[in-house]
Amino acid sequence: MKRVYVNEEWCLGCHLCEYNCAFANSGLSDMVKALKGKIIRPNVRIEEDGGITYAVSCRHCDDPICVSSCISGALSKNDGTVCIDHDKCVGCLTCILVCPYGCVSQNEQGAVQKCELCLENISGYPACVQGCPNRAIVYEER
Amino acid sequence: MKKFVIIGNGVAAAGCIEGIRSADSDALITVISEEKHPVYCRPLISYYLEGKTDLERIKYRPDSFYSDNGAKVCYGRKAVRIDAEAKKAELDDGTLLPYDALCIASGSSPFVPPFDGLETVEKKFSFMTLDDALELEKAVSRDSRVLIVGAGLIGLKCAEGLHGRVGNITVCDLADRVLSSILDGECAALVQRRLEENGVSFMLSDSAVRFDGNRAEMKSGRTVDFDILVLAVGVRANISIASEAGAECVRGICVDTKLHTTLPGIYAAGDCTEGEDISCGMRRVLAILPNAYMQGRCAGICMAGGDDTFDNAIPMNSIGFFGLHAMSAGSYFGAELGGEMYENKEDGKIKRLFTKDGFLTGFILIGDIERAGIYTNMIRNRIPLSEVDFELLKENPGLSPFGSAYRMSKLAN
Amino acid sequence: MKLEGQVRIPSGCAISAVISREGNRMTGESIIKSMIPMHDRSNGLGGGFAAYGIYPEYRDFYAFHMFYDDDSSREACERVLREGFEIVKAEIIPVKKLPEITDVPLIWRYFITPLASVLSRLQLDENEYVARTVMKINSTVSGAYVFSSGKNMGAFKAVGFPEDVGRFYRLDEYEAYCWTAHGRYPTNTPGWWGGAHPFALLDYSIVHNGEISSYDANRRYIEMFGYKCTLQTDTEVITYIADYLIRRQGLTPEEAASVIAAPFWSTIETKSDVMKKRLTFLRTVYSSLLITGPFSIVLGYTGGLMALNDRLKLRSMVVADKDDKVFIASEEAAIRVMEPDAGNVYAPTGGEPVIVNVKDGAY
Amino acid sequence: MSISYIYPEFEVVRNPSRCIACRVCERQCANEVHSYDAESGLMLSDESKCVDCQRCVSLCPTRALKIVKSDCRLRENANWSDNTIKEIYKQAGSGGVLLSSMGNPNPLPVYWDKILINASQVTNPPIDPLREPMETRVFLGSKPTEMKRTSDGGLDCTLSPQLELSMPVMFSAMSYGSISYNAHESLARAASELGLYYNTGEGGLHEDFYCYGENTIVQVASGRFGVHEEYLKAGAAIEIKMGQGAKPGIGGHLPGTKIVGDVSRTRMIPEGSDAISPAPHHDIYSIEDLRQLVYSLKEATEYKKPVIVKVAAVHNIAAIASGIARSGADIIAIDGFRGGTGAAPTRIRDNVGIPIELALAAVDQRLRDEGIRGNVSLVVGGSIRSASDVVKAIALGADACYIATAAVIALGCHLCRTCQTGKCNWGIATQRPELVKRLNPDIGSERLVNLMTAWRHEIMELMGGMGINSIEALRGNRLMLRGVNLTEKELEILGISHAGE
Repeated sequence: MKRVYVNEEWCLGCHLCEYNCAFANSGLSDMVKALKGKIIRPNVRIEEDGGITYAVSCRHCDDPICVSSCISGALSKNDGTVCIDHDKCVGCLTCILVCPYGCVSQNEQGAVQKCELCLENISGYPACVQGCPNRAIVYEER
Repeated sequence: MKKFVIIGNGVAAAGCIEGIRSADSDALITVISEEKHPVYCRPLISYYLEGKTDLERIKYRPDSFYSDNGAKVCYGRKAVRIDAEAKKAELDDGTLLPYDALCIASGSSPFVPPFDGLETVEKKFSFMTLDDALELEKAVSRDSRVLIVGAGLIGLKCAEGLHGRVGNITVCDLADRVLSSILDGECAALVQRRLEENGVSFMLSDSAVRFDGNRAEMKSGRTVDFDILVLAVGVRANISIASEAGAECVRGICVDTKLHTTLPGIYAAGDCTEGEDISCGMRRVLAILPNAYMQGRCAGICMAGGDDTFDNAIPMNSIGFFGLHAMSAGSYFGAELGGEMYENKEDGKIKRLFTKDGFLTGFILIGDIERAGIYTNMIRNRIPLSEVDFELLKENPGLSPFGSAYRMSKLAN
Repeated sequence: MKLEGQVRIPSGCAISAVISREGNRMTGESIIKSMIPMHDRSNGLGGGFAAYGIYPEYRDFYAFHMFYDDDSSREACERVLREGFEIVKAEIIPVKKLPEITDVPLIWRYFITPLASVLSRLQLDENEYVARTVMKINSTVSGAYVFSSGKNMGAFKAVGFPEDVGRFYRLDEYEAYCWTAHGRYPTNTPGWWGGAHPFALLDYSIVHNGEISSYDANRRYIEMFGYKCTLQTDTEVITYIADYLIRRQGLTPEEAASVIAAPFWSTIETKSDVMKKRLTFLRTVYSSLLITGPFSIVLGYTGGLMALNDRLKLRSMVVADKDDKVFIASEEAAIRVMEPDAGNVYAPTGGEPVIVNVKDGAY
Repeated sequence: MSISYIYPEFEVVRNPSRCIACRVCERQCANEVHSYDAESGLMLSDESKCVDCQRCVSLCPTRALKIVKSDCRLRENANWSDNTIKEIYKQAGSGGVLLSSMGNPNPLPVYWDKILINASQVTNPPIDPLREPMETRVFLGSKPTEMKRTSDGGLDCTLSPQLELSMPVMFSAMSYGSISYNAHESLARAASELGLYYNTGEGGLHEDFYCYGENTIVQVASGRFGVHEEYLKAGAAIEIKMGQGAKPGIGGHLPGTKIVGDVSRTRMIPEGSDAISPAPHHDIYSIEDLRQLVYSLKEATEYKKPVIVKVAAVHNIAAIASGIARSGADIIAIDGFRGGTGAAPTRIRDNVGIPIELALAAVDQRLRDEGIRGNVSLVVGGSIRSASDVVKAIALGADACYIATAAVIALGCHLCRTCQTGKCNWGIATQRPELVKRLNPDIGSERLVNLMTAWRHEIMELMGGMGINSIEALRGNRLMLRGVNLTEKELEILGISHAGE
């Protein structure tokens, strides 16, 4: 199963993944229109540890505790991807309470958002991976 | 072909079905559902009232769930007796269901104290089931005065659900604060304030003692006039069928880490059980959803002969009122019990982290709940504080405090 | 208009050859006729033949065939020859006057042998000395051109269609155990006899159909070893390559073929270790003598011939035999004229040399 | 504060309607051109620090940035150009020798661009490389002039050591120190995957890269940095660097600031000490000394490695090459005056040496005239920019080409020509860890492999067009070239005819 992996050795801390993610999930076709003047809410975040930076996004766990914990059945794992049915999510945030990576967050509407590997959005391929200038985030079998 | 019977049709039952199917693809599964609805999650009923979900979206699983999993559901039926010797469950219509393994997922029921004059109240409701919510919905009107007895999770969520649909809402509770089981005073005050800002009235350290028609007499002597009474005092695990069959029960049905009861072939999962809370080491009824599902699934796997263990239950709650989120998990030990607390308060937000004996044992977050799961995970998985940079972690839940090896194992493998 | 040697002129061609494995002598009649069905492969601007075993009575002497513009160039050339050779016979090559063959130069034949004193002074073997003399005459004696210089063999060529050239030289009166023939389709009209084919040096003669794309790489390499490519033709450079590889480097014809039309590296990979090593060695050491571009050639030498196609077989060439005779031509029709009953007709694959040797003692 | 005589050379043009203030430009600029003003929420720039490396431009996700040449010019003067005047300002201010990087940027003739390649029509068919084999394999090394037979009459197939190349291109010398660890790893891995060679340059070989030894040429330069027995034995060939096209006649100087950590260890000199390569090798003052060094190195490596002698293209290059061809060297590498460098005095870089095209033509012809072309292989470098440059070089007579500038461009270099500052934003010519990591060798090696694969395809297309299906039939095949806009003399030196002839 392909997954998004992080090669922190190559992460430049440029934060482009965050912007590419926010853009890909904005539903808009122009990045400027999507992001200009906005506070972005990406599903991938750069964390820093000393001089080292790395991107963190949903691991799409084998046994995702967010799915087990979801009270509405909005979260499910399909073909290896933990997805959200935004119609069903009521915004109880139990998933945020349980995700060991801190990879689910609240969206502007009060429900949650998380990385869905861009499978359904304009990018169609993880935008963080596609836009990473140094292959610090990759989408591959390991 | 093995036969499995599941008593109950809640989230634990759904987990149980999925657990069985992950280990046994052709066993016969029978589900005894007292409620006439396919599985839904009870906490959603307040969101139903609020309009955030509806009868369609409230379904926990797709309509094809039972047929996809080859489970037969007996709707409106109740299991009345289990013959553990003969391995048979008897239904209220006399049907005898033989089983190879059985799972009791009977959940809990509202606990209603014996109020004087309660019988004189015309419109009184519990707030547990979807049917409760549907009836309540029918009963309320724009100018209804609602009295909710109980300022716990159920009572407050009911209040939020009814907000905007009724004239006024009063919540009373004997405790001195809201959500007394999970929040301390300061945190509770924040939540209470948010509710009050939205028009909910509180009568705390006070409660109804007697009812007379549409009037409640309070312990303090005050009276409250209401049109609708919601009783949300507490819940109790449904253990009778288990205890009558001879299973050991205390406040809930006693189960081990395989969700096995003390009777052969009989498992139990969900709100009706009690097991160890690893955040404090005590046996408790942990009537929360994540546990219900995970227990159900573990029970299902074990019933079908697979191997699974559920041994890291902790209490945890995520609850929000009018946009203010409160999260809590684990246990809080005061200094007198050797506990320590880290606190960070700012402008309508509170973060409290509780540690004891080198472990994070619990936390309360009000307002800023971002990445709370990183703390939860530390409690559930008993990650020693010595292995993390707790100073960093206190400020900023992230992966950095766990060090590079941990991070690499999670992100690069 | 620039002549051959001043400019490089590509051309298309017809070739034909016959050899008797038993060394039986054949007149030129049959080879002349073989060129007739391939008339359209030539355009009248060059035709020629090489014949082996035609001068048995002078077999120990180099037979120089010469074109002269006039008597003064002949005299200049003969002066050069006399400096280093004993001339045992000098004569005009007999020809038949034909309306189709015009602008005939002076055509002479000499049977000569190098003076032993000269050879020992220069410390050269006689072949090397003869080859150098040919280079010298062709590059320095104005109006003189040596177009054949081997022993007991001769090249005959002219501007014209090959069948006319054959009659012009009265080749039906010569008897050879091996004949090669060439008809030329050059892409301009230089009208110079020396530019016709075969090209010959010592007893090596080449008839060639094609235009090699490696020409300048080959030329610039071979010129390091004293050859002077005065004509700028493929045939000339191929002849020098053959002379260099076989006479001077001592390679066998097969080995020479592995240089000229070296197998692809991918083919070499499939060979046995010994072969692989050998072929890799030849390709590496003589890499500049690899010939690319389309060609089919017949290399004549004393006692045999080798026919070879380029590696991709970009030019037609068929082989057939009957009894002691082996036939090679651009088209099967040419073979059928020589021998209607020829069998085993096949087209050798690219780079596969066809080597036919006359049995020992029969030439 | 003194007057700044020099107005910034570039302008940072930021399109405010496109900038989303993501601050990538700020984070990626080691020169600190960009900054974020939290108060206004706007990005600011200080163009005086900009070197036009285009890193920010490349990474800006909304293409809100461009760097343009400032149009603030000094008064026009055909004799005293802007650049000339500014150089005087700089020197008047500093009193120092001007330093530059990469190759000579001046508009001197590029002969490659005045040479055109032939193609087959009618009389000879072009060959389709998609349908027919097309061979680009090359063996570099000395070739015997006499074939020998063994006692049983077979061929004696012994050859002096050869380098086998899958195509006639190699990555030329760039030292570890002048370029980064990751740049070296990229080159090493690409060479290994491609069946080609890269060159350590004069900074030694990092221990991590010994595993790529089969595809490594180890260099011995006048500073002898990092040279020891294992080093010599680790490579597939040894190159003696006598000179470099960008700076013929002078040595090298890698400042102590770049001699850190592994660089110091690999060079075997103390951290922080300047690495100075003298102008001459102090044991080579004439051609016979070179011969001694060639044979010393051969002795040290048991005659298993071909020895390359690299020289800069200078006026009497043909005679020099002839001398080297008789020195025991197996390969001569000639570096033309446009060759790149990590740092060179500007005056030297821009005024010394001759074009590689003329040097190659002269050397190849000279070696042939002397009948010793087979003694050595000829490798040329100094601004080989494309597959067609390679094809032209081979047709002029080279066995293979050396590329370095093209290789670093593939790695991301934007030719801003400020390598000497050590602040390469592309992670190539720097030793700063946070910059070095910008070049992921996975990407770097892949891009080099791509570049070479593309060139190989193009070389094959060009060869096929000429009706040539093996690279050796192109070597020295000058008939395949024609000149345009060249004088009789230039044509004569190049040994080619004018187009139309």
